[in-house]
Amino acid sequence: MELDRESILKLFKTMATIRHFEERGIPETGQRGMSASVHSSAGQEAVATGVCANLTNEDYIGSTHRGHGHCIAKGVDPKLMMAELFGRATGPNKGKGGSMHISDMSKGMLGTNGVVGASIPLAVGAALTSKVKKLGRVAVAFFGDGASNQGVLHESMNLASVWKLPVIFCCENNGYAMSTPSEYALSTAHVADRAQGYDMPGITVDGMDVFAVYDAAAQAVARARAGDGPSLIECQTYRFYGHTVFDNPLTYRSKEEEDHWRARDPLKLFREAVLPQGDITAAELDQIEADAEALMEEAVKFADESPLPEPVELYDDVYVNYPRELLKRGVNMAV
Amino acid sequence: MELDRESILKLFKTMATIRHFEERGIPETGQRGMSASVHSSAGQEAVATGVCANLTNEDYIGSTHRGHGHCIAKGVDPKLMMAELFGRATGPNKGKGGSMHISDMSKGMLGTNGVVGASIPLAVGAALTSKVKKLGRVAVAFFGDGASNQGVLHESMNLASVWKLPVIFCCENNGYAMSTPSEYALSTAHVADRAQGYDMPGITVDGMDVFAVYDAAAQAVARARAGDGPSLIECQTYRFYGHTVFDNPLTYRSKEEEDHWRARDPLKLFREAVLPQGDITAAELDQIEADAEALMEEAVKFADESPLPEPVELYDDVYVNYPRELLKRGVNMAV
Amino acid sequence: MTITNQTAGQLAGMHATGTREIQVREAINECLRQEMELDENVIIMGEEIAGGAGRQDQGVEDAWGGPFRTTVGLIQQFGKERVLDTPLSEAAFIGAAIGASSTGLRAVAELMFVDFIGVCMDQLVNNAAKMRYMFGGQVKVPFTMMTRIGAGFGAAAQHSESYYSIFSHFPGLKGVVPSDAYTAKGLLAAAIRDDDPVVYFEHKGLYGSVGPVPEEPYVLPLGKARTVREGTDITLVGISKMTWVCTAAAEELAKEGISCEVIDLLSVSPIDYDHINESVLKTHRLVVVDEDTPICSMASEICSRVAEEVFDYLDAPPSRVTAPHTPVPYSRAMENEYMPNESRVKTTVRNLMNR
Amino acid sequence: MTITNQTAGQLAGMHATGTREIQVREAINECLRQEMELDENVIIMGEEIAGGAGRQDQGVEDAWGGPFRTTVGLIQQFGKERVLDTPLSEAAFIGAAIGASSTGLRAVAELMFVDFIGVCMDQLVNNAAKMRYMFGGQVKVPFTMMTRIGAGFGAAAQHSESYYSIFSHFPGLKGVVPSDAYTAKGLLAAAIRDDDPVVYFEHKGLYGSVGPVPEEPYVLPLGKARTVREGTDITLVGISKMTWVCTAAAEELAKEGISCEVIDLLSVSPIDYDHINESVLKTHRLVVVDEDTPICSMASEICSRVAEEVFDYLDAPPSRVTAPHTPVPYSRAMENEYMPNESRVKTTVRNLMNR
Ligand SMILES: Cc1ncc(C[n+]2csc(CCOP(=O)(O)OP(=O)(O)O)c2C)c(N)n1
Ligand SMILES: Cc1ncc(C[n+]2csc(CCOP(=O)(O)OP(=O)(O)O)c2C)c(N)n1
Ligand SMILES: [Mg+2]
Ligand SMILES: [Mg+2]
Repeated sequence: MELDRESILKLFKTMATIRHFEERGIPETGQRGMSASVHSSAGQEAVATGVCANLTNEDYIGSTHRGHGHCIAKGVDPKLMMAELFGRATGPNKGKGGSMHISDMSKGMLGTNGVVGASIPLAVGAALTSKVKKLGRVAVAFFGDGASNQGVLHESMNLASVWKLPVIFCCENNGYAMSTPSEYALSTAHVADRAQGYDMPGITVDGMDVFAVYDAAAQAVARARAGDGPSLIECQTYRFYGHTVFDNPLTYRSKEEEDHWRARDPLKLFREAVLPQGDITAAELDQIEADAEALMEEAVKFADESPLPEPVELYDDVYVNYPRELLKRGVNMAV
Repeated sequence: MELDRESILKLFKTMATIRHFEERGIPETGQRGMSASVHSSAGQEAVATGVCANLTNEDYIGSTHRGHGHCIAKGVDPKLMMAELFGRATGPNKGKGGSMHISDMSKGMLGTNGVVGASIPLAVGAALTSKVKKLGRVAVAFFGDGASNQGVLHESMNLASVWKLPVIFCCENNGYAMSTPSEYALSTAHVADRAQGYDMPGITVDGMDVFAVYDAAAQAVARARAGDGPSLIECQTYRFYGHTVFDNPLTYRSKEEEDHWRARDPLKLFREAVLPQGDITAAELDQIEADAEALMEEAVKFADESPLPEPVELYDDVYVNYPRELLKRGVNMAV
Repeated sequence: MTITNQTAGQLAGMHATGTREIQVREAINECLRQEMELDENVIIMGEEIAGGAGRQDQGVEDAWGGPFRTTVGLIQQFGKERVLDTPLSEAAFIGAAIGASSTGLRAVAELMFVDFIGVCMDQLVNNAAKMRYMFGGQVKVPFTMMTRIGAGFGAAAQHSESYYSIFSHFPGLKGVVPSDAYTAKGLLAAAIRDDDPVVYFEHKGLYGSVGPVPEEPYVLPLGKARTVREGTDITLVGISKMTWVCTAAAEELAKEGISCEVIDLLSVSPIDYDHINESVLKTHRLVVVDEDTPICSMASEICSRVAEEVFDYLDAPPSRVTAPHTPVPYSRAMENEYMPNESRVKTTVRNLMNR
Repeated sequence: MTITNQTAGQLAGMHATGTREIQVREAINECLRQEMELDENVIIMGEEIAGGAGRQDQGVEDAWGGPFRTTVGLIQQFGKERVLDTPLSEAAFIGAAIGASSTGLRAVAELMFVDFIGVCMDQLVNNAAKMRYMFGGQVKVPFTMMTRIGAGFGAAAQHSESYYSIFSHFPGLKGVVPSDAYTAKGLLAAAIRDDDPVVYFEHKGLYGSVGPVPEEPYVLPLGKARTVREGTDITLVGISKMTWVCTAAAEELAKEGISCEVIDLLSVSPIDYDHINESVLKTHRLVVVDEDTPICSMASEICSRVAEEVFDYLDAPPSRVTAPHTPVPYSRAMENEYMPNESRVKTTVRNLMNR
């Protein structure tokens, strides 16, 4: 790791922004009655942050249902994201997508995705674009431990390997798929062990340590950019809250386990790693956190003040050019 | 391997029956205009034979589009199979299935299958039945090298491992999926290497050597019956003919390669392994082959003399009890 | 006539004794418990079916017991061999349930939301639906797939669909769409006991709906619709939750002097064409209210059959109130207009009456 | 009037110059070649797309060039980066083609037979069809999926289906069903150049069919049907190969004095309702001839729309000639009766004329 001071502070800023987005945005979304399918990535900030710090604006990522962190780390504006969660017309998806579909093509963000595993081949396809058009871009497919057991991952890893595509498969192993522990559902101790069956490097890293994630991703990205093909990175991490706001995680995991992981909070680990070196001060980090908090205040305000979409907009963007009339032909709509 | 003389002869008989079924049955089917989707397993006889020799009538197998050998090895009557290929009412599937769907539930034969990989979870399910009902049965899922890249295999191996099911995953790696070489499409040198990612034993064996296959399967079956869970066996084999009768394999593979494998014909290897031991004579084996040939004569005759299904039978067996009228309601059928 | 859950139950032939008011969620749970008690070949599997409760030995106290708590308590009663949490691998476990059902078990598998059918549809379409046919009748596949439909929760385009029509399209499958606690229990029992593969569609918006349900096990017939409100001017066919949109509209239209007959479809395969035709013979008008999108839909199917089979009796075009041909939007501002509602039904009925 | 391929071409507005008689198979191949020449962003992938020819360096001489030789020669001309053989992994490569199409390429992917859609449908339905919508219009997905339909070859229940209706059901997808060499080329070009995902359905029974095709590239409009035979008594709508079953029946019915108008649907999404309605306004009768099974089908959809939209002009029930609600049987003895044929169409038409 040869990160400069500014880059190091940026890592913290990204993590703090994600944390505050989740801590503030999710309850606020709930209060506005839109929390049906919103998943907090609090606890997992180091993964999105460490990986995306290796990417440029032109690189691509495919994300999951738990994707706010990926969005923020890839540069999507949290204010716009908040508007999207609130169902406002100013969201990047104009209120059509919500938490599980936030996307920003201008940032190479190919969407959070509500179907587990479904975004993986999209990232592979983006990597194919890069290869065919010789763009030098890489793509990252984020997915969970639960997603590791979806067939499409297996197919995608094989395909990416056969075609030597510049793609990084990044598993966020947070120990659970809903209430199902990865120890139960995964027939291998480490998802990374499966990499070998696809002739690609596989590594398991501490997903609470943003520097460890950064380093692993740096290697994989370098390999991809060099045209040497895909890699698999498994990040061991933890979600601090339930699967959504509707479940109580203590019905399926222990307080001790939660405490253990809370003690390894990535923001805390960051402070513990960085402050002793003397280069960066606690006050600086506190300020970054305060700024992140303030940004969320702004974001909530922006979202609340943004207009809702017009009901008739529901007919737009199904196809590129298409008359609204045909989409409602004969179904007796009111708008 | 501690096989007795009778069992050894039985292995040869099964292989010879498969070979002659393919050599005779496929052209005959073609002459009757029904060859659209018939796949010869000639060359691969040792796999079906060696594996199924470890199974009882109660055990289950799930098979592929190239499944005549599996059927015969599992005890399905070749005469009935021929009738099925000819589209006759006397086929085990009453002419409704044809080559790609031959099944015989009385023999635990859960069907050849036209969708690559699709029968794999069926075998897993049969193994589940055995486990839940404590029947002591095992199930074998046959699949090709092409099928190795289907997502459902990955999911099924993981599931079987998690549930410790008595199932054997048997890959017949014949080097090609249609014209696509496994070297191109598979990102691993040996399919068996992937076993490790599912916490199960994986072994690659010479699929032209029926004794090698038998031994590997014996171990896997013993493990399954003991309740220790699934195994993966990769058999390296070769199909002597094209994918179907419509392709010329020399457009995608070399004569030298074909010659190499022809020299390793499983029936020939059998003779070379067994005859020097003196216990079994060439004449005996010749007789077995002659009997198999004669059986096919009979089978063709039986099939030709069998009635075709009545057209109206097309309405039967969609559901368990269902009036034909409802299935053709309002669609203006002639029968 | 106002339709209460009570009268809906009566119309469907409610049992007299041992009947309590319970939620749809509870009715489903009770049915599963009873069917598992009655037949040891019944097993159930899916993601979160046991949930945390599968690990009581590890000190886990309570459990999800299904993402919507429909399977709560089953693992305690029937154990891990019959109540199986699965990895997130629908193609494998739904395929395995089909394989198990064709070899002696009666497996129930849950697909968490019908929106995800695309990851496992091959198993349903090419195995479950066709095995018996391709095998020439050698096998029965008494498999039940439970899944969820329905919009209205701000869950956007991948968690809100009502894809029953595509299942109805495939020969070999059956499908049911219960609309209240009574039908939820009776049709689930029917699905499980039936020897063919049946898809059971639960509407997310009905779980909390309370209605009278007999304690003892009972079976409602597959392939039968029911009339939940009688009328003479127009026939409204509702599917799942849309039945109650129809009855609510009917009630208000009654005040305007329009008498609507409301049919609760209950089964999307087989479809009870006769029941619908009979009503149209009386009313001469039809509106199908379907939460799904319109093209090649259940609404198309019913309208086309009525148009063909009772053509001479129709006084107005067979019509539909459905979602438009668009995915489900996230923002409530749009989603509220997307779903069929009372007001759209009323307007449509009025227009048809005034032609 | 006898319909030849020539007149069919003329009816569709045939180009005057540079026209030769070629097979559907060749028309497809020519179109792919031209579109790849015109736009370097067009790539094509699938199982056996190159086939053996992908390994010429290994001394392999000839090639499959697609299981039905529709992609022959492409790899020689465009190389391995644009003509990609894939592993047997439809979910991954179709998903990748969608991902590629949303990031600057115009990817064409082949699903060998439509029967296999269940292994990869999620990518089509939840990504290709919905991305633009869910993303609020931020992305275009100019993706083409080529696939095959059609029974009649003794290929049984998993290799003979004609599942276009389920694709039509999903908002966000488009779909075309060419019926001859001319439409095969023009609609494929349209599909590839269109900025939305389009499914292109090739009928296995049409590959060898010869017809006039202009040499230069041309584009037929998506969403438009064409009239291939004019008539006054009844409208027959044919889909893909069924169009020619309709014209053959029409020719014979003409001898009996029944004048059939035959419409070639060409597009299953969007559906050209106006074109059909206009014909029915003239003929007052409709039969849809659809090779697919009947429930929630293209036939249901068209019959229901006509019943609704031109209700007052109908003199007979809108009817269908389709496959029955069963899987495709293997034995020719049954398969021959399974598919719609001339004689069934004629009987149906006669019955409707004599009501
Ligand atoms: C194909 C599919 N099956 C099931 C679901 C329901 N579901 C949503 S999230 C989830 C668990 C995902 O677990 P994991 O991949 O570990 O991600 P995490 O939630 O832990 O971030 C499930 C089962 C889904 N969205 N898609
Ligand atoms: C899901 C699916 N995709 C494609 C096909 C078309 N297809 C039939 S057999 C075959 C090749 C299978 O290769 P392999 O698994 O190695 O079996 P083999 O033919 O060599 O026995 C293909 C691509 C299919 N039947 N099913
Ligand atoms: Mg997880
Ligand atoms: Mg092979």
